[in-house]
Amino acid sequence: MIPLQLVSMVLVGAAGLAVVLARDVLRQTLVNAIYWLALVLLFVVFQAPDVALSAVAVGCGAFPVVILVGLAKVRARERGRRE
Amino acid sequence: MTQRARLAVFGVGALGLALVLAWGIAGLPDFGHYPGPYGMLLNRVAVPERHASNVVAAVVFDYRGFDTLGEELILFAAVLGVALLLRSGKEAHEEPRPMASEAVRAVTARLVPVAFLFGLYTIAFGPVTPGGGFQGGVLVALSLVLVYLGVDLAAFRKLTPTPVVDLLEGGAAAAFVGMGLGSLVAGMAFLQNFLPLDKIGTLSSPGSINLLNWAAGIEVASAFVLLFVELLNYLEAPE
Amino acid sequence: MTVAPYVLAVWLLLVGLYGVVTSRNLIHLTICLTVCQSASYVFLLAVGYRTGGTAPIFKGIPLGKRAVDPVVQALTLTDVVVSVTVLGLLLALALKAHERNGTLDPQDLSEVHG
Amino acid sequence: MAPLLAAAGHFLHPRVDDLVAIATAAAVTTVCAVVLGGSQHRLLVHWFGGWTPRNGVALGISFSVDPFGAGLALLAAVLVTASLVFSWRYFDEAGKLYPVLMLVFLAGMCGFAYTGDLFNLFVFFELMGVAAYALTAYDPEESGPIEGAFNFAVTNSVGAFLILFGIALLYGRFGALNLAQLGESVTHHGLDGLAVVALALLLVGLLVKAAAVPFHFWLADAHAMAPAPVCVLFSGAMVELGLYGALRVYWTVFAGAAEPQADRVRAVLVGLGVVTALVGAAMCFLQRHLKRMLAYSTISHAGLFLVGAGTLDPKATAGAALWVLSHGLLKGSLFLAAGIVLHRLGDVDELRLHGRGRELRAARAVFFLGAAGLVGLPFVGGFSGHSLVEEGASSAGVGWVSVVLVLASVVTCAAILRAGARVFLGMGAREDPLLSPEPPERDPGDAAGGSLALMNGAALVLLVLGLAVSLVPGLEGHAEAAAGSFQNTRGYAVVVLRSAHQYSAAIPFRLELPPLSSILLGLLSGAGAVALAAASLRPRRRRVSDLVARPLAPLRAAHSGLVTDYVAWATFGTAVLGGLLALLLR
Repeated sequence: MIPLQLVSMVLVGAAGLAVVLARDVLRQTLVNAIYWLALVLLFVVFQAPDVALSAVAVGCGAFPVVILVGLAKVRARERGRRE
Repeated sequence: MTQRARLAVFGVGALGLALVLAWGIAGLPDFGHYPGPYGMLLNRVAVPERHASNVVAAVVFDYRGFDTLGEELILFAAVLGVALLLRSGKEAHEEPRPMASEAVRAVTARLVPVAFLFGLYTIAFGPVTPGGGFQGGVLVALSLVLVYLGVDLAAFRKLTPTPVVDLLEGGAAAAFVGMGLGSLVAGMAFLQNFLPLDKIGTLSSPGSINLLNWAAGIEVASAFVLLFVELLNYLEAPE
Repeated sequence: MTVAPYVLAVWLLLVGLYGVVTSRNLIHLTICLTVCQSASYVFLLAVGYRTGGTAPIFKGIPLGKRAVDPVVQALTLTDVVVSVTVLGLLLALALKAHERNGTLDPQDLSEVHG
Repeated sequence: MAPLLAAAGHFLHPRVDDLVAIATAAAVTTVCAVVLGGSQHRLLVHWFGGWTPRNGVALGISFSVDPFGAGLALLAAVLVTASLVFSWRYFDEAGKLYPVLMLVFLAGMCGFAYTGDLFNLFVFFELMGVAAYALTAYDPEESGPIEGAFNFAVTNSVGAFLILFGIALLYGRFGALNLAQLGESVTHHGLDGLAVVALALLLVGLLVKAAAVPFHFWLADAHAMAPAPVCVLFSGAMVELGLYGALRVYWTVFAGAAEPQADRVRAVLVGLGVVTALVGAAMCFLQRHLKRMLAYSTISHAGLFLVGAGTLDPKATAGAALWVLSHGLLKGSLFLAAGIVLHRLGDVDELRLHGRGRELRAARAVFFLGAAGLVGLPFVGGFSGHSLVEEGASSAGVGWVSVVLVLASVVTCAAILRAGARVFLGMGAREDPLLSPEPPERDPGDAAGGSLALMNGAALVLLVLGLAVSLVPGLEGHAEAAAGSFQNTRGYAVVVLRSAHQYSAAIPFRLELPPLSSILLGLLSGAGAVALAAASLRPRRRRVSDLVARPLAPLRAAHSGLVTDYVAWATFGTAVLGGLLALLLR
């Protein structure tokens, strides 16, 4: 095993825990994007560029967009209810 | 259950599950010593037989192309499901957004085509280099969402008229199935290659892999666009 | 160290499950579920890895060179698509639940029971 | 080759009309019937992309269709057709998505039943799942269906992850995904720790779909909240497919290696089935919400099927298959009857509906005759399956399970009879503190739409088909032959990987009467169910209902509707099942 693999594995493990422990969803979305970046690194050192590319598109593109849109709606609604 | 009871049940379960999994993992070969034979055989035969230098693409679109068909159907069902859930009957009417500054618009206008083309490029060269229908399709859809971020929903929707995207999505998935049935009717196996193979490493080399790759790319891109449109419509809809 | 990637996969699965079980917010729960699913990507890619192997893309590489397993990569691609679709559906469900009940906390929703 | 048409043929454009959808479902039914006919004498194998195996190594994905798989696909297609007929013009404008989702769901079920590849099985598991989650939340303006769908989706996804871990374990060791090839490798290497753990993970993942305790919580939530025509598929086909998948994987991959320890595998599976059957029956009896009551009855029956197939005896497995067939049709007709009640009377609560269903003659007939078929009165419905399971179980040395079989059937049947008597005949007390209170439910359909004649017709056709299962001469012989090939691990591998042509044996036509003891047992169960139903209709004193309710209170409390609880229980159950298998098969 090469050191880079070990480093990326530690990163993924730590970031995964951080995602779960981030209880505020907005913060969690950000941490989740970082987690996916770590996964991308891991996929690259596991010699899986195809998977890495799709992880970039999904983890750092589609997921944040979808979740942030959902959160925006929730916040807008809560603001509307308070008024 | 109280939070404590739930954690207790889960804690015992997680500990047990960890032990069980550890016992299973102990039977695996050491990391880095994948014993084959499936992948090794494909690495040997895929390039000469399928003329696709990206063996992963050959697996996704030919050897295990049927999985990909199932995957396209999953995506299709999910988009239908989201449309079903978020339909509200109310038309989105956007709060007038402060007009995006000239600078933002200019950046958007330059960025969108570049990202869009990069997505298409990723699809096109999938059978040769890393990438392919799925990755490129998501990138294409994301490039179009930039229009929403940079300008507004109306522009995004104008760029992606729902009937057209619907048709593209349905058409691409139907084309995938149709190619399978076509080869069946022609007396071959479902999804069997029916095109001549070309020199390895060129765009036209791997025969029907290209067609399926593009069908998947269009399907994925339009499915994601529909997903984003549904979500954004829901976001902008009045309560 | 030769089992480290497998241990990582188990770790991610359990951590994700822990997040799901303790979650008080449906969107948070959904994201934790994708952490669980990412454990399966790591596991699949790990079992197909070969020390010193290149990516299974024979462009500018002689055929027959030691390469990692292409099949697990294809499986992982499918798996990624599945996780996006499930996330999309769960998020839409969470949004509707919030619309109906004004809360995302699963403990405040108890329409179904017994 | 026909099998793929079924899986592929139902892709349709969203803007499809009801009629086109029904025609497509009917066409798929025909194809499935042809496939079933073709699979009678040999395993049908089709290699996608034309990638036939080389030296026993599979390159591509195969459909490997045997009579059980083909039969389940046919059952699913029949139920989808009936549901689509039932919901003709039932849903409002936006309902155009409904038939398409139903067809995609059918594609998933057919593919799941036909496939011969482990990862492909997972793909179809997810396809079924995604379509089913969306269908559960068909009425997203109510909060019940949304939560039901959410719980369903999360629990099933956890099951899917466990399946993936099992697949990865097997793949990392044996480098194969085809069931037949995995079977050869596992048999060759013997049942070591990795194989046992993989078996446990795959079983758990698939049993989540099959609603075995403690992975069953999602089912009642999803069934109670999904529209009635969708429940028909969940109860009649999807749950049974989960069970089929679990046993298909066991018999093709692990059975060869596990043969010396078959007793212990049997103990685990039968034990799980018994617990599931009893928990389902107890919860069933406590419900006043008609669909939720039927859902728990499905859990109980799924447990009974698991008992039958888990004995690993060919006769009992054949019995379970016949029972699945009649149960699928009968339970389908019962859910449709509940749908008719909801559509015409706007409620599904047993107590509030007291006596209001007198006019609904068809639904009334379905309720009483369906209950008779489910409990297994002699020569109707599940009778033949029930008696085969009993015979097989005693020859496998677990004859005591027939007590459980009778008990669970009696209790679930009594619950259905009790509800039927209250709703359609106006019998019994108007209050019963024993039953779980439920919020009212709204009909998801268009109140003005729908055709009562078609609804009644669909329900009655399913009822008649389901009752007739025990009367078809020679069906038992076919089922036993099918069970024999279902359990033939080596034969399956040889046909799939080396395209050998063994496998077929002419099925002798024989007509034998079931033993007198099963006839008596059937009559006894029927009488018991009527007696129990009558007893539960009488106004009771507080003390008596407390006596029943108190021991069941913890069980009831466990069904909390909280998805976080469900995942905790699923983790716990996985650890228990995995640990048990590990300890026993070590």
